Amino acid sequence: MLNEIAFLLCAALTLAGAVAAMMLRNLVHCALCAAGAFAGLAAIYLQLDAEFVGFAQLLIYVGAIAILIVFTVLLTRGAEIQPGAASSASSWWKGVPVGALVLACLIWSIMASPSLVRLPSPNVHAPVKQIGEQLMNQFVMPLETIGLLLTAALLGAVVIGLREPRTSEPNS
Amino acid sequence: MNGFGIIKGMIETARNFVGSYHDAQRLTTVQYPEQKLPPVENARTIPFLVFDGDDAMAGLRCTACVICEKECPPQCIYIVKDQVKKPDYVGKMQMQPKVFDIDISVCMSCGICVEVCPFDAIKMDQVFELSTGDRFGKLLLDKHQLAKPNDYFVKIHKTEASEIDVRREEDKRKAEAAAAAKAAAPKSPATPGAAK
Amino acid sequence: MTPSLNQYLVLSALLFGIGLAGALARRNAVLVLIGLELMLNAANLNFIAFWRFGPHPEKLMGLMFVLFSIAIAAGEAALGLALVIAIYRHRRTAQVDRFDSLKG
Amino acid sequence: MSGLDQIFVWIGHRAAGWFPASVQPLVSAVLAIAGVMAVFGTCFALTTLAERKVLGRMQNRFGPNRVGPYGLLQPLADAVKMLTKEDIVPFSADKTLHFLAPLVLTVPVWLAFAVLPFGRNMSAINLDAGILFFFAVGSASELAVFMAGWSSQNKYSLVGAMRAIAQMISYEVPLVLSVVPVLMLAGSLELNDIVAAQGTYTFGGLARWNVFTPWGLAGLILFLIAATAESNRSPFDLPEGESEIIAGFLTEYSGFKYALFFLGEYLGLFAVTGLAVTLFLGGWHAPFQWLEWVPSWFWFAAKFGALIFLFIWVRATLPRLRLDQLLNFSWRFLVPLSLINLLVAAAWYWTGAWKFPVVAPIRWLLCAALIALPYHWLGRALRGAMPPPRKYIYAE
Repeated sequence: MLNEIAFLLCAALTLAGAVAAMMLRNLVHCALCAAGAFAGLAAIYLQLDAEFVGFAQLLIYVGAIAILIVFTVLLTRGAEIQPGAASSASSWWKGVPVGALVLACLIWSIMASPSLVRLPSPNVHAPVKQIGEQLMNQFVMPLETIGLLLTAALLGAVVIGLREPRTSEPNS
Repeated sequence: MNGFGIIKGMIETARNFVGSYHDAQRLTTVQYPEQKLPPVENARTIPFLVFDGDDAMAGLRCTACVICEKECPPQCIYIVKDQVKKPDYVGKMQMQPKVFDIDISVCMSCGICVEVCPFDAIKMDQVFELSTGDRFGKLLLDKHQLAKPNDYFVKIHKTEASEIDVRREEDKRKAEAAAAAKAAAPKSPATPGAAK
Repeated sequence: MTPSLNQYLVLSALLFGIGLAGALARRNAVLVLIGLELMLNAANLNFIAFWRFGPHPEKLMGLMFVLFSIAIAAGEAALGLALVIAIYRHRRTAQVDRFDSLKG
Repeated sequence: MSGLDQIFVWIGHRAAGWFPASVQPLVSAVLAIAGVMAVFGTCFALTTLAERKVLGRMQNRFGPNRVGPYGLLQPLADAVKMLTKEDIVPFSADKTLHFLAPLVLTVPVWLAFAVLPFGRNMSAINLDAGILFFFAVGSASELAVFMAGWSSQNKYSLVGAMRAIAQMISYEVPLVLSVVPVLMLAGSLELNDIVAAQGTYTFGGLARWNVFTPWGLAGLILFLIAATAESNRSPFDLPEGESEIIAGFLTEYSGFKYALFFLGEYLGLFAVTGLAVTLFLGGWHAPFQWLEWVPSWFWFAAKFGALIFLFIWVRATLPRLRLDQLLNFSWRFLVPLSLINLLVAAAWYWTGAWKFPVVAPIRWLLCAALIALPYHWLGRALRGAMPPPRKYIYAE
């Protein structure tokens, strides 16, 4: 019962955050609501006994990605409500039906599948030590790849973000 | 070596920290309401009116010449002349102020009134605890509040006051001598001016 | 009673739907990225839920997937946002429907 | 020994014992929370006072000594002043975010205390991934600072918030990286395990704390520098540099909300200090074996107090950095050095297997050289990267 209530609270927080992040007009509000949604998801991970992933989610999504988004919003002057913002409401007809359609498909298949009504296996425990050992044995290849990927992403982001030196442009 | 400067700085602050507990030389702070530093002779805050003798209003040196009122840059002095004259220290009849007010919330302590006063009647004070709860009434000082005896002036500005006193003594003596000579010279009939 | 697998999956589907709708409907590039992140998170939630309710939770497969996916999401966000900023410098806008020509 | 040592644990058990068994976990959790909040709340009050007094003494002043004997009631006076002030919200401010920001800063910081072991058997919860939890809840403070700065609709607030975020992101990296060697050598993310790993004594009964190893010493210094920056303290107090941007992101805050920010910043400092004690200074262990009879929580408190004093001392000594110096210092000096420190920790681990006479000093010196040389070179490179000293034309 307590678990159920906790789940509903976290789910409500997540969904409310997600909806707000997609609907609000002020981009900073959107970014902060998205951070709220990410935090709600972290709580749900914790409830699912995935401590490590929950904390990692909090650390990376709330601590890093939300901040990055906020920074970008400020750097692109997105916080100001543009005059064209009203017209963006007119593009809801593109997004919402597609989203609703996909959602309906997913929900239908989830509900239709009888094998999914199952209870969790008892006493699941994911000790950090075991995660670490797995990362170093079975998943060492993906781990190295991720390391390489992140380094490449870091360098790429720096290169893209670098302001190119002002060269004299003849036609501008 | 990198970081060595930081360590040197930290040793310095640590020396202050320890030193301030056993070395009274380091703690130069004066615990104000209980302890006060003796004021320096040249310190000045607001003007006051000097008087001679015991009666403040009778001995006021001010002659209501309104030079200070005219010269005061922020115009904080307000003077009304009295009709009744009174003799000054050499016995000459002089005007006297009926009203002499200084708005010390406006006064900027420049001391120009002191510079221009030909009678050494207005001098700079050293009082500084002037705060009051009444912004409009209590900061407008009248001549009764401004009048302070010459002894006080001597106490706070010793050099200047003694110089002035010497000068005034001399003036007085000269005036007396002149009066005596005047009284002595024409032995004959009446000299109404000297009798007075 | 504890929540069942279905509930987690429905939550995840809702999140995915919201993210998809938002990413398609909103025109600001940053919001599109937030929508993408929400969809990614929905997938992560599925992984965790299936790991927790699956027959072999001690193998930590789902957890590993999510860990890697979070790492990739971080890289993706950094790169995506760097791109948004770079484009903003050229076009002075962050609206995706204005990024319609290849020529800078 | 164990009587006084475990007195708080015992009190907690007895108090929880009065309740029915079904709610006992809840009661003991509430008791732990109440204990932590009471102790660190008091600690906050005392630190604000101590900071002002110590700063005063270091500048040859008295510091506050008016309220109560020796100024001891000053925090009370401050609290009364803070709480009775008018709570001003700017007209154009984003009211919701302006209200939420102090809460978002303060609440997660309290959570961080949950995993710190304050004494033997004295941590509120034993989390498997304790360190990760600590850093995860700490990451919310950046968002809070941003919310405060942006919602105030004041350019000083916004500049302060941007500076704060740039600084926090830059220094979070060395902060976490300097912790990693400890985790590597202890083989656990759980703080109690890390304390236990430092619990043995070597020759002469000297404790085997991490700070007595080359990588531990370097790690502690790196950690403390990064922690100073993370908690926005001088000399890294650019976000609140009052001579430049008024009070940074705090400009538009007053009264209770300002007090909450103040509380949050100090609690953040306490949490990080507690973590430094736990990771590098042996947690609640005594420095010498013959001092083991002193209660464990006393040792924690003593080390904690010493580090807080160190922070105040540094604040009294060093002037504020410039923003480019700040970021260069992090990315060009602290981050590479903490990465090299990882290698040093690995070297320390592998040389632990060496077997020949007088191995201990050789091993120590080797590892110390491994970290000292990069320190020297990086420092010189950093100095080279800085603009040369300013030349004054007229003043000389």
